[in-house]
Amino acid sequence: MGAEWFKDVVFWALSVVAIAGAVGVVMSRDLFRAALLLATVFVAVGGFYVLMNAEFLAVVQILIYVGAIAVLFIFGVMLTRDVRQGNAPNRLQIPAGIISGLLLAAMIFTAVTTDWTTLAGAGLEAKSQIAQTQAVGIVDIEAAGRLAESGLSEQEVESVAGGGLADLLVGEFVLPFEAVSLLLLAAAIGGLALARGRGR
Amino acid sequence: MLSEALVWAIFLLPVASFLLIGGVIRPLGPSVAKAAGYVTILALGVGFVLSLWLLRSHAHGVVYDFAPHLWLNLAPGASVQMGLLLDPLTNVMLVVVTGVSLMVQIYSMGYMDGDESFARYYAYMSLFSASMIGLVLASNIVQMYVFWELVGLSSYLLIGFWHDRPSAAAAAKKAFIITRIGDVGFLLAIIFLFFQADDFAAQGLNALHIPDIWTAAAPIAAGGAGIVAGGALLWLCLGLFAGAAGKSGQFPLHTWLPDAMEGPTPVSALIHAATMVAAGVFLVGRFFPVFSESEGAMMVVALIGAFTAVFAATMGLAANDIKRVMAYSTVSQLGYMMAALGIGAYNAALFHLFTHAFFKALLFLGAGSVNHAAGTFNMMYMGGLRKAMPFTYWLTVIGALSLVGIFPLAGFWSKDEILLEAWLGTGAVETSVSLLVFVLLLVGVLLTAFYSFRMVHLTFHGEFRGGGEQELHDCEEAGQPAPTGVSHHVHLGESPWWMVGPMVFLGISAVIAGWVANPIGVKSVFGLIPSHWLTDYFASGLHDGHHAPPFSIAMAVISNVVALAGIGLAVLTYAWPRGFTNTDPLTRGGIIHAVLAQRYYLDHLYEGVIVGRVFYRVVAAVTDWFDRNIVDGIVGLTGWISRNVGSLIALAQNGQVQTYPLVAALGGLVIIVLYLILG
Amino acid sequence: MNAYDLYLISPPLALAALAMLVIVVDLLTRRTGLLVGLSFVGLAAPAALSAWQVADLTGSGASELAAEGSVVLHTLSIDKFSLFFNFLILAAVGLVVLVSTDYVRRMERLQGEFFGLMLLSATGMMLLVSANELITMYIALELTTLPLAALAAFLPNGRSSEAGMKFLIIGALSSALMLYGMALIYGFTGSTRLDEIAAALSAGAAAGAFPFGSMAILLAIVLLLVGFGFKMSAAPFQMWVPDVYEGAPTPMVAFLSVASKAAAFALVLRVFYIGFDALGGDWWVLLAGLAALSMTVGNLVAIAQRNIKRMFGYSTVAHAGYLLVGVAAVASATDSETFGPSSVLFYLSAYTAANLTAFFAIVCIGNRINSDEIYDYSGMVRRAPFLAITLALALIALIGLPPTGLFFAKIYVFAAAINTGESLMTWLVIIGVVNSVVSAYYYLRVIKVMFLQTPIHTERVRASWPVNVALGVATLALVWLGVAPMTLLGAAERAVSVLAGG
Amino acid sequence: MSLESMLVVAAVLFCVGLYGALARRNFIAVLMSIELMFNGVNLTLVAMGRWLAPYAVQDALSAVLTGQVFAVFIITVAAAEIALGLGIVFAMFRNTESVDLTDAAAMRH
Amino acid sequence: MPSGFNGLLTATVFLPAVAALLLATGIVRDARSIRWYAGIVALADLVLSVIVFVLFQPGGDRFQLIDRFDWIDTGTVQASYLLGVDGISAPLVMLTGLLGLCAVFVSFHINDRVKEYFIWLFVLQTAVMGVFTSLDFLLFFLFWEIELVPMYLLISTWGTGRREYSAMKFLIFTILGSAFMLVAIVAVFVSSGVGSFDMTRLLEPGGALDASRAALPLGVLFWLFFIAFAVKLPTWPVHTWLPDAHTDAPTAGSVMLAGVMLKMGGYGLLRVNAGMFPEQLANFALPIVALGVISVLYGAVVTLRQTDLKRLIAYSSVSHMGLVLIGIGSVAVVGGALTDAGLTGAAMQLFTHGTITGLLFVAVGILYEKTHTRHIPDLGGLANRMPILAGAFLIAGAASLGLPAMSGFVSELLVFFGAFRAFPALTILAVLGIILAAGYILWMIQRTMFGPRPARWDGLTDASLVNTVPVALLVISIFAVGIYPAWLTDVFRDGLEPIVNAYNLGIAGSR
Repeated sequence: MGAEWFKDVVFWALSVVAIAGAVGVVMSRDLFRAALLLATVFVAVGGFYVLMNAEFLAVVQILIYVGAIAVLFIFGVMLTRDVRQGNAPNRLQIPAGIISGLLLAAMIFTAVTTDWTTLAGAGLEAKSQIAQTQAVGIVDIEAAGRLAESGLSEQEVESVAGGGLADLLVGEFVLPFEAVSLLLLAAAIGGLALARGRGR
Repeated sequence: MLSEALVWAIFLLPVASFLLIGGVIRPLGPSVAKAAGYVTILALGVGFVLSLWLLRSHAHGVVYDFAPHLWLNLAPGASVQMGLLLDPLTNVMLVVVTGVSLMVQIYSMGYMDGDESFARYYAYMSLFSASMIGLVLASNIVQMYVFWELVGLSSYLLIGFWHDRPSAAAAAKKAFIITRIGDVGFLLAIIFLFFQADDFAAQGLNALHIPDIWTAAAPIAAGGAGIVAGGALLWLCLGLFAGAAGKSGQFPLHTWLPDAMEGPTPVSALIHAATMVAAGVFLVGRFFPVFSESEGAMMVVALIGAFTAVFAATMGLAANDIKRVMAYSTVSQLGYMMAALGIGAYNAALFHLFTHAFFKALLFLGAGSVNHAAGTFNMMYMGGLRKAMPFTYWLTVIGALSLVGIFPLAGFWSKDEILLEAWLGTGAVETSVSLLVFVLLLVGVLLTAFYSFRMVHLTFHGEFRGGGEQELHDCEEAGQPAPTGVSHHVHLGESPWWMVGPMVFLGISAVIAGWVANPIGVKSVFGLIPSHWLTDYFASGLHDGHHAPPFSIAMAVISNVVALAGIGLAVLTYAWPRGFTNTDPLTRGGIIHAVLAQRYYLDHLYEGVIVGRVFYRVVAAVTDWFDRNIVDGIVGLTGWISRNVGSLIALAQNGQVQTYPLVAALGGLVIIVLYLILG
Repeated sequence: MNAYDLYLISPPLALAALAMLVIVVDLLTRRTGLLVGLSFVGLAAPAALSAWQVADLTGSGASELAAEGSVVLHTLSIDKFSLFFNFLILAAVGLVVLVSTDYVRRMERLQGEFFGLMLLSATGMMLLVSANELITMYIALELTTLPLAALAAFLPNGRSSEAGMKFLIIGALSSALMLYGMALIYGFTGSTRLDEIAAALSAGAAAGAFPFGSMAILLAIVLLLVGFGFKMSAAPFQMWVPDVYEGAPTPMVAFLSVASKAAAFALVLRVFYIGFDALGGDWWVLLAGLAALSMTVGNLVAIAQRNIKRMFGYSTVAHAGYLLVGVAAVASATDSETFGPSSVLFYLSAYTAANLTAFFAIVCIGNRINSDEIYDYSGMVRRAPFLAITLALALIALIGLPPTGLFFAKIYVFAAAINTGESLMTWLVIIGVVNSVVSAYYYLRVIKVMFLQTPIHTERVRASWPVNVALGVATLALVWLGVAPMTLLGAAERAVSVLAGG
Repeated sequence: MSLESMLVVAAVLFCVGLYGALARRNFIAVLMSIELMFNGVNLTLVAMGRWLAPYAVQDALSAVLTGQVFAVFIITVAAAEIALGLGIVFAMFRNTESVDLTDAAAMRH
Repeated sequence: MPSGFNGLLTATVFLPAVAALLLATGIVRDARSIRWYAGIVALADLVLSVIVFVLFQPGGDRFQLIDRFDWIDTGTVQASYLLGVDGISAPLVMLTGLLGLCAVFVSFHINDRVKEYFIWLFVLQTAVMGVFTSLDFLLFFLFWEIELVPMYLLISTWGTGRREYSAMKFLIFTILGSAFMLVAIVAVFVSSGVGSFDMTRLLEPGGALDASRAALPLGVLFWLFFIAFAVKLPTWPVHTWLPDAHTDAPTAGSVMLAGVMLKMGGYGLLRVNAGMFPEQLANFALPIVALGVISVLYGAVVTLRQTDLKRLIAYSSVSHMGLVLIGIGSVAVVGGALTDAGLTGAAMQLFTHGTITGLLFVAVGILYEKTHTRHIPDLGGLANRMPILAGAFLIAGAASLGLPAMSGFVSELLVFFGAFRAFPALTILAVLGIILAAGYILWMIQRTMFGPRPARWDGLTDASLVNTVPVALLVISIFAVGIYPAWLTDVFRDGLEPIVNAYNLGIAGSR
């Protein structure tokens, strides 16, 4: 992609868009507008994925979220003819705000103070040991350590990412992949049955 | 050697009679009810003969302690055994019990004739006789307690015999409960003995076997075991005495005895004059070897006895019910016996018990006879019965004279001996104490003489004042309920021979019973009765029997003078004013009379204040309130709280879907915070 | 994906296939009986396949099925533990299918969807109990929940849609919170597999000053617990339960109350025993607290209820509390660590029998009298003796009285708790038993109403034979577990050996 | 751009979504808010994977991608959830003529 | 560990249950046949229970007539079906059989749901007998809990007054108590080295739990058990369920409740608290005896205020069961070997109170059947119209206040004997209770049986023949014990001997 500063700028820009959009979604009195803002947030998140070299995911995000979910929402809003009645807040605003704020504080505190690298490293080391004992594969721990010290280049990470995702979905995660299809089926059946109503 | 089987027979015959009447005769109905009387009389007659035979063949100085039969094994050194203990005390008691009982049963054939519960009456009477005989024969203190309580039960049943009368039912209950208060002392004494079982076991003794208790109480120096001594001994004696005081109506547990006159008169004669009430004296006598080791106990017994003798006599002054007068007299005479025991005059006390049984039974039967004619017990409605019922009159006078202690009647001898012993002192208690007892008892003689002849005069002399009929009439006018025993049935005339016969027998006894003892110390009466026979016989039952003092003419004169003074006073008070109608001259005594008539307000204090007001209305009511509202209230409150806390929590369940995750998230945050704080 | 993988996942696969078959058949025919029969008989396939796997396991003596190169085993663990739950779920769904006969017949339409969704949900549960990887768990959990949410809203009335709405929103929110927790775990350990997570945690746990070694883990555990708490219906995450129970179709509630709960507890056991085992002595205190809260809240609030389904909603919260006592009992310092989890397994089985019995009776009665008010159950013993007696038996079981399985279950759970030797756990047990007493109050009230009050109507309440069969089987199970608990106790102990090994 | 900053942005999205889910009256708005939360989770997952990558090598490659895989699944499930959610919205609207959650409180206490 | 399968106890315990099952299947239908069927079954069970008592040989094995098979054995959980009797339980089994028969006979007038009534009565009997005979804690607890259901239903369905409230109160109290017991049983079970629910192992000499292997401190276990038994006994201040339950229960319910179910509490105290926790009992004897004394006096005082006959008897039961506690407290005796008097007295009190209070309730039941009132001020002067009933009242009353030749005396005496050695002052206080007992008993008899009779009772008839059967049975048993108590005390003593020995060994060991 570009230089680091460019990434930073894009990141901040996307952050502003995403957060502002999110706040708009939950604050807007107009449901229709909220739905559009939601789509904006989805797009911004997609942008984050791109920034993090997860292009495949970004594509999925745009396709499913913006293409399907947001549209579904807009349909829902229109069909229930409740648009103008609006998106009024309930009486729980203050407690909800406090709770969300506290949770946010806890999350940010966690995000900032946790030494993710060290711990993750330890985790990976342990994981590779398991892998060894299970004879699934052999991990060169020393090599991993070296790489960790030197840092992986962008391209390396990118190639790793691009090639593996699909393999994983039909490999290790084939079962959830299949299960998700059942889930979609169930949702479809259920949604249809409920939406269809009394008359057949 | 005596046959154990025959001794058992004395006890078992009335038991059999009870079972026969209760199990066969009574269920068969009223047509055969008479048989109940014959069965009882037969049983007691045989018993009486056997008792006399025992008395005849009982060698002096021998305590027959037949091998007991195990009933309940409790611990080493304490087992409850059913056995027979036959010593002179028992023997004489047997004669008294069976003899008086027999007379009373015969008398009852007439007195109870026509009562719808005739068979029940005899069943109870048999039960009583059996219990009383069992009591005097018991060789084990628990066995004794068993029969002690059964005597109480039969007394309860007999006092409340006419149970449809509320006063009878109440009197029965009162008698039972007040004697039970004393029984607790007895029970505690037994428990205390059991407590010592290990020490008894160490000496190879049984803590509940009466002769062993004697041994245990005697100091080692005197050849005893010395197990119970000092303060423990005192408490043991006081416990036993509490039981005795309850049964024998000693102050302050005397209040039940006058009320007990609600029972049929023969019952009063047998139980509440001659036998059961003497059980208290018997108990102290039975444990005399124990009591005599504790001077403190003896002093208590002596003083309470002497006080009761005077105290009860004063109440007898103001009573109008002839049976109540007798009852107070009984309490008073029992006080004499207790006092005698307390000062160590064991022989004299039991001698008095012996004579008292006869003349007091006689007096009661006389009262019953009077009632039979006059239809009332209230002396204020009697008068002039002398002509109508001469036998009854003369027999009553004999009884009264004997009671007062006029030479040469039975009562004189025994009472005189008590006074003499009190005057001389036996060394069992301080001389000052025995002198105090002497003075009190002498005062008692005066009072006894007065109320006895007040009774004789009010009943038999003067004009007839209308009897039961008049009393009912007066009560109706005054709007009061009629007292029990009052009936329209007034027929002035002598009672049937079923009743008079036993009275004659008792009258003879009341005359000669004193001589039987040969109290003056004549070498031998008709070559049959040795000098001081009875008292020595009693003494021979004790380890260190104390012989009766020689007869003292001076003392006889003093007591007779005092007695005659009392009689004279009575005659002066009641015979002088010719116009005596319905008002007792003594009422002029004002407040003193009121106090006496109200029995020193003790009944009121016990029942009205202590039991009724303090206990029932305060203690019991507060406890009951506490139970309902606090103890159960807490239970209810707990239930209420758990029900309503639930509703309170349910309020948060407001149906708003978003509240639910909100609460959940809050819960999560609380958990985090708790973890961070508590680590 | 090879043949062996297919064998491994054959039970849920068969179940899913059955679900689809039912839906297809529904398109072709209108006959309720056929649908019920098909759904019920079809369950024989997954049951047989599970039994085959059990036989396989028993034959090889291994604790779990394994094979070289199997991809499925990356996300699933087919062991005695999961198979135990397979049978439990199949039994529950089978009986619920049978008992739905009368109920579904009245719906006229959407019958195929009704059974199909239920079977799909059961499929999700089967996956859930064997999942050993976070993503699979999540998917299985959603597969369990979403069909149930649809079912909750199935009735054409406001209450039902409200129930569905609540179930869906709560489910989604709890999923979101749980997912954030999972994300933290993943970030922290670099893996989503339980064994790897456990290894990572044991390697890096001791590090920080925070509880569990790190704020991240603390937050993750709490968020996971919030998510699981919803599924287990443990307080304070329980509040949706009564509303959903009240509004949703009763057979679905019966299914929800036992199978979903069982699956959730299986999940919790697996996650905590295998994944967070290394965290040791900390997390059980949390569970103990939740247990106490659940028991107390559930029982106290249940007292005030007038609607029997709602009452059972709170009752289920209380029972979640008892179950959590067993889960928390893992802190055992002494010999057998299997005591805690195996007690949970046994409790779940007994609870399944009891609650199914109760709900089946309620389904029949409610279906007939069109009311779930306790008051309307007056004199039910005269109108429907069999139903009333079975319901009474179930209620007695729920109090924890003999001769029912829950009697042993409670003893077993409490034994596990006391066995830990922790004084806190003893207190928890005392809270538990006192709560049992409180629960007696409201359970008995129902019995009282049914047996002692005079009926409002005299009309008999009848049910069709499949319903009666289902009810009879459930009751029989209930009593059988009380009289001869041995077989199941043994199975439960064998099943949890997997966890101890993990 | 760093792991921490990315996590913070994700957390903000998540919590804003939570607030919306708790404080909005409209069913559809609540569903939207929940989607925001899912997006926050997804961002977190991907960010974790991205910055964990330096420690993932060779076959431990999956560690990096697991996050993304997870995100894919979450997106899919979210779609299913919305589909069903809208079904329920329609059912509810048909039954009560309202999609207001505050009004939908027939069952309580 | 006892083993074998004799079968007699199983038959005795389960005969009523089987009979109930048969009844439920409807082999007899009309009310009259059901009553006689019930009578025959109860009689058969009484015969069996008497055989149990007779076959029990004092001086033989501690536990006899063993019925055992393994029930649960999974390695970690072991429980067995284990029935057996020792000297403590054999008489109580007989008592249950006796009162079971009486309960059936006083129920002949029941016309409402006769079949169900007898079913529950039989289930109750099986449960109570099961409690007395089971030697496995799990089984014990099982029977203990099963008993609640029939009793609850009997009170709430066939009771009078606030029956539902009372039934619920009874239930909640008892369950609360047994909840504590459950904790204790479980704790004993998980204590290391125990591993099974077998009670006999804990009762063996030296088999008692020691502190080092108990899952909970022994004192805690002791009190947990104690609470359960104290509620059942009942002891002040957890007694308030009793007056309500007694008052509102049907006659048979009261008879069983007072006659045998309270005994379960006393039995538990003897079997578990005294048998398994000797040291703790000796340590905690003072508070226990104090509770006993409070129960005795408090119960008696409150009794005095009662105007409902059944309530009165109920409170007198509180008072009398206090004696059980006092007797058990005698184990704290110091300075000498423990004699078995106190414990024997406590056990005897269980038996005698069962028969006496059973008789009182039978009598009240007959009275109520005739007069439809239990309010004492409404009654009076019934002795002339109902001599049998009056006799029953008198005998039961006399026995209740501890008159000799009747059973109550023996147990009271033994209790006092035993307890005085350990707690003289408290015992004296308790002895005062017998005065109060005389007060309320005589007051009750006076006000109901004696005095003037209100005109409306003029037409009363005496107890019928059917009603006389239980009266006669109980009167005989009261006298049988009262006149020659050794036949019973010897059996009890045989059962208590190991306990006494344990205490004496413990005292010897600690010095």
